[in-house]
Amino acid sequence: MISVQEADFNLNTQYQMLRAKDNTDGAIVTFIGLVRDFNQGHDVTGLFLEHYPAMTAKSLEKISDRAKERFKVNQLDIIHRVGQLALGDQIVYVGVSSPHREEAFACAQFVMDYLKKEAPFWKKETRKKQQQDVWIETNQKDKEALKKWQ
Amino acid sequence: MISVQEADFNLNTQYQMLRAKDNTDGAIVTFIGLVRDFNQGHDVTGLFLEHYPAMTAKSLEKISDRAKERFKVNQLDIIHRVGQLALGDQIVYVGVSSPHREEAFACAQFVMDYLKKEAPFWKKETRKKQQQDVWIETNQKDKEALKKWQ
Amino acid sequence: MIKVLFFGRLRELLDCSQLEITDFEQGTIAQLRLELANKGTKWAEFIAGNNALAAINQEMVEETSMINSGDEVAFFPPVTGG
Amino acid sequence: MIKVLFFGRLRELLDCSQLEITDFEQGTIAQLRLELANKGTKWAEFIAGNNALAAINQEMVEETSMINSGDEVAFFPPVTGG
Repeated sequence: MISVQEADFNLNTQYQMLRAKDNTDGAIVTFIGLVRDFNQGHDVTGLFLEHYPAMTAKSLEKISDRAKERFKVNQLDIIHRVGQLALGDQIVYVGVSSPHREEAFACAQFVMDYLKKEAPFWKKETRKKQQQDVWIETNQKDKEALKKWQ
Repeated sequence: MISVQEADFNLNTQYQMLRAKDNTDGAIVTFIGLVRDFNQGHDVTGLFLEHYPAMTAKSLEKISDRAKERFKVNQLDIIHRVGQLALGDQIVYVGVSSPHREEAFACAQFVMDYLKKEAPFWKKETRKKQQQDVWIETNQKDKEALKKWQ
Repeated sequence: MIKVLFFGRLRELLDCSQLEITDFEQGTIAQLRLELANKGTKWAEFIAGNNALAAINQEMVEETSMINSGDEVAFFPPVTGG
Repeated sequence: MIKVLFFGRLRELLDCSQLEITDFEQGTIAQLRLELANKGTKWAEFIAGNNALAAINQEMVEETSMINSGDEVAFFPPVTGG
């Protein structure tokens, strides 16, 4: 399941979907990304998530397909939110079920690493004084994260 | 938070505890281990989890301390169940919050790898015919999983 | 005719979210960058740079990828979702 | 006096979950294994082997670790939790 949405999501609902009575499931890994305070002391109020609507779901599906080809997983779900978010809000969810924990962990990390490199979302930090809104820069770690999969 | 208990746990409750309004939290990783069917076709009904009561919490605390020393995480919670469990039941929970996803993923994996090597729990697969109950063997992958942390 | 979209910081810098090039027949991403660079100083500065990634029909592409009439091309900064 | 505990498959194989050795003063885990091996065939077979891990006072230990009077020693198979 892949979804790009403005609405919030609920981990419990997602988890119930993952625990779909497959007796070969031994491991479930979930990742949730939250809006955090990137620049302390700048009166950060939250983030605006811009995206490229025609491309986002397509891009996440491609990442999901590659992940499922590479790792032995039973289910893989991805949700990414767009629009205005406040500090502490949920941004992204990745949920994986698999017979083995190694595959579940690796699959969730693989999805996040590629999402951070390829999925067309852009974060703008919103501040109390509107004119100071600042686009978040890519960080070097995210650029290098893909190396481990190559 | 570390707990060894017979009672089931609830991911949603745990997640709410992890999202404790720390604005530096950017990533939450949860791992849940489930009772899976190890030996298909043997009328597996579940698992009995034996443990060494005086040692289990102590052992998990040691693993948790080592993990917190090594990874920059804000919170780390571990729950491990004992006693009789049915197919599909939850066995173990690891929840991590951290500013960065790499640290959150690594910390959860580190805890699971050491738990599988050091924490005094033993699984016995229970079958329909009581006399056929079978102790689960350690697998080679779990023995080798620690290498990546050394 | 091709449609060209801009996103994120790039959209703001160029003050343009979308434009159409009616007389575009066929060419590479690199060629389209050169053509867009003629639109002014900011265009020359921001479109030519390595920091504008490119997609054709919603797929990330290389500099040598061919654009055909009818395609939707997009330029955008390195992504920062997740 | 020391207390010795057995867990999991080992407890079942030895048909013993706990015993006390009253005249034990001091010695290594390896020495205790030898002493227990004298209790019979099964003991010789299962306690001597590498597949019985050892703990002293709830901490995993090595073969050369010293046991002192009053300690709680445990032997058990490789763990399989998680």
